Amino acid sequence: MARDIVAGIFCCTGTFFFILGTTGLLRMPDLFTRLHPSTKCDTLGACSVIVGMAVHNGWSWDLLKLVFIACFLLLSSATCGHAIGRSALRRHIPYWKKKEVKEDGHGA
Amino acid sequence: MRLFHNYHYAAAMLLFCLGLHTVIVRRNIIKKLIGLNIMETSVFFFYISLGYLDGGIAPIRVGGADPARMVNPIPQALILTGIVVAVSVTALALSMVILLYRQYGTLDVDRLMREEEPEAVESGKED
Amino acid sequence: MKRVAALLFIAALAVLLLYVVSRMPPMGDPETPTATHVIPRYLEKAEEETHTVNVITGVILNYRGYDTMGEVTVIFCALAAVLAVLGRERRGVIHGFVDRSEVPSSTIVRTMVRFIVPFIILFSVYTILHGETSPGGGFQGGAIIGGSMIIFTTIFGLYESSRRIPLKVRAPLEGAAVMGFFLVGTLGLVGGGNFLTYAWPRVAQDLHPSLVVWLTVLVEVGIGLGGAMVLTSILFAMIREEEEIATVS
Amino acid sequence: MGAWRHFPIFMITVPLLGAVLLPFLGYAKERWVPYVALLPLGASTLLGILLIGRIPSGGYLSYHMGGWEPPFGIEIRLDYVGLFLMLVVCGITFLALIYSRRYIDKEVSPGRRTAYYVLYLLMSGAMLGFVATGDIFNLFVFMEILALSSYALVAITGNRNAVRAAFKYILMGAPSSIIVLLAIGLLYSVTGTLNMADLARRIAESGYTEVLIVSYILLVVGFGVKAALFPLHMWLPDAHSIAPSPISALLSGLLVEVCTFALVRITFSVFTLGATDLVMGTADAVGVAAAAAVLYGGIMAILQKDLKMMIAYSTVSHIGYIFLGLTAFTAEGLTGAMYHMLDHGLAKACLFLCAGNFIYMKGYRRIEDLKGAWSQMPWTCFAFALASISVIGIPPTAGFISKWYLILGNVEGGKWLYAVVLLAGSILAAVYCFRILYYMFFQAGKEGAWEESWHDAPPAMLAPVWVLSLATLFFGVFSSLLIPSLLRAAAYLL
Repeated sequence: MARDIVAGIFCCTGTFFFILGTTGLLRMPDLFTRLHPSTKCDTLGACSVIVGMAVHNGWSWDLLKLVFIACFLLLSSATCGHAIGRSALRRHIPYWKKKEVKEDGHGA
Repeated sequence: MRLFHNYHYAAAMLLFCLGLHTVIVRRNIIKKLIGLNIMETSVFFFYISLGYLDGGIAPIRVGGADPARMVNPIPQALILTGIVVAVSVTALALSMVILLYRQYGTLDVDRLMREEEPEAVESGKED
Repeated sequence: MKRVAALLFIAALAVLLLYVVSRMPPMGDPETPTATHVIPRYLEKAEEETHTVNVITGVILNYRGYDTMGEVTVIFCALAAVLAVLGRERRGVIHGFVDRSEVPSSTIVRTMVRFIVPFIILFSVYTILHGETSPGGGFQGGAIIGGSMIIFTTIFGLYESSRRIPLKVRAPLEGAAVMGFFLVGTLGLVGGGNFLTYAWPRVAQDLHPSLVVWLTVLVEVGIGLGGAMVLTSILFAMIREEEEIATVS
Repeated sequence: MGAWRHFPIFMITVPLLGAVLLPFLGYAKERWVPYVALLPLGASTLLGILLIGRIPSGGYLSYHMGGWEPPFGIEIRLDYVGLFLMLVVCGITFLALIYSRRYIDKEVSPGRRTAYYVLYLLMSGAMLGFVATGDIFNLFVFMEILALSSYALVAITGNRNAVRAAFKYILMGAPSSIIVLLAIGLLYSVTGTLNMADLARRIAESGYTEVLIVSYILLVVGFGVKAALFPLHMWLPDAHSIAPSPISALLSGLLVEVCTFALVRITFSVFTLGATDLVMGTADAVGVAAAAAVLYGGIMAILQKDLKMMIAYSTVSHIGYIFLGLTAFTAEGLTGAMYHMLDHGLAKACLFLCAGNFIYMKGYRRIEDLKGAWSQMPWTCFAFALASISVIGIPPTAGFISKWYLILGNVEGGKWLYAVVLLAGSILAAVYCFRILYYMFFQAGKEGAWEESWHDAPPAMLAPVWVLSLATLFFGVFSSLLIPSLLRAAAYLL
């Protein structure tokens, strides 16, 4: 019972981060700021859900699979974010400035 | 109300209409292709939902699984074909987009189709 | 005006389709026509008739094998079509260099890709070979290999990846899937059955199950290899054009 | 239980296997590819001819793929009408392939020639499989091979107009495929089967009429795009006129017919027993569209300046003819539609190949440039005249027979208006065909446009053209060879 509650809390946290990440992706003004929430989505969100599932399952072979999934997820997500950010930086994709938005009159 | 019970199908149909709308209205050819893929995905979703069974299990006969509880395997087998077809059509369409962009320098479908329309006879004569 | 007309048309279509949905058999009900007509036989007899534990694989390769043969032909046709549109790379000509993009990818990315790609390929081999006992199969495995090639090519460039899978390896394997099907189909004929019969009627009974499983695996491997090579070739054809754009403009 | 039982499947798979093996030859000896590509099609034709007389009269040949009986496995179901169409497909693809070699060498760059032959064989095999299959999802699969190869073949020259026409074709064709897939899903959801014969049985006892209605309408729309029925024909003129001529001949002479035939099978052998009112209602709507197509296609063809464009619009008109025969719902109308598929296939293929001859020899595409063509290319001009006569429907040719039956069928079905429309379509056809013939034979060309001495296209390009045009004459004179059996088959379908 207690295990279910803990698993539920982890899963809810993960879902919360997913919602947050998606909102950020839609609402943030430029590439770099969008990159920030979307990578959080993968790392924090997905890993929390995986931890939740691990707690739910207890000790079994599935735990090993979950650990592997989490490892690959962390590695690939971080690398992806790094690659996108770096190439955007090198290509001189313009930063967002607060002033421009005020002139336009609307955000995103 | 059957419509709310069949909400999977309803969602698939709405997605289908959304995709068709994108294909018809958008002027960017890449976006048209995205609309095409949305249509395809909606149909795949529809098929897979057809195979759904309340409390069903995967149709893999391991450890004395009960055949009566297994979900319908046919839509899944069909959709594998559907996905392959969708991928093939998308690949061909994208390679044509590459060529079109190289030759016309635009992705706007209106400009693409309008350009040189009256001279089509003349320009055809050269080659 | 055109937009409004399109919107009205789509709205009418949506209403029509939703009306149809409301008239369709209830979802998930075990009494619907789909769940009662052909399926019970598949679910009950697939294991003894096709010797595959995964009923879906049994349906794909055995009951509806002809469909899958058509599907394999579709992939092959897609490759031929893409090459007809974009042209194929020539033998002995190197297209593109190590890294043509303005931003060479960083060490982190390179190391990570080097680390992860072998795992992906391992996973795809597992997916292909275990198609008849667990979820998976030739197409899925082939697509995974194709995906790993996309990752590898975006990071290391066309030169590196086409050195690893050169044209003379890819070209003969592209038709592997269709040829595998044709081979198995004709073997069925030789054994006295119809085209695409796996369980040959004339072969001794005790040899049967293992032979059928072997033929299934043969077809799966053919599909996997063929699919992977076709996807890789399509990718190369597209990327090559991309690089030509880069040099022209 | 002889070996001929397996002939239908080999008719389909041999061209497909040939397509897969052809690239190997392309690497080793590229010069041989055009000749070797003839082998699989020749084999298919031979197998098809050997099958004549094997099929029980009024019945069908059923081949169970993998030995699984029909509702469980896939069935190939071949009756005489199907075999007839398969033989037409084999014959025309074979002739157009003979024609291709010289023409393709001129128009397609060397790197793409092998791909051309591969796609050509895939397209022929797909058409054969499409006609023969008895499973509705298998129909979709073969339709996709057909569609993919035809998209690519339209674009194969790689020039900007060709790619644009092919892209237009994709933008119409791909959504129509998805619509067909959705319709098949709807059918499956209320019947639980994919086999056509089984579907007909299950539809008859199914209570879900609304779903069946909508799926039928979706199928008509989906196949209507592929068959270029009037309001959905926008892709056809561009694609058919810009593609290389042998491909135009295939697209116009076969692909459109084959897609119409799929609709025939769906209407008459799937939806026969259930939801009849609605099928009739939809057929009325289709009839109106078809009548509009006959007139619109004819008028647009008169207005064209480009020869191939004119022939393409004439195709739009003739698709209307075929559909008017189907919607009459009488044995005569159906027979007329079937016979029109044959003679339209032969005549249109012939016209496009003739246009190809003009393009190959002189590079002329405009109708005005044909003035005085007789002085240099008499053989091509005569073949063109013969095929035009068949298109108009003047007595000794097959076109007359089919139009006769079409009009007879519509009159018998009480559709007088459509009979008048068919006659009007023939008059329009006479206008656009005789104009060209007048230019060719009775007008002097511009100075230096044509050589004075006879200098016609090479024999390898003339022979297919002449075989096709003589075939229209043959099937016109000896129509009694086919008409009785077609009438019987049509009565059986109804």
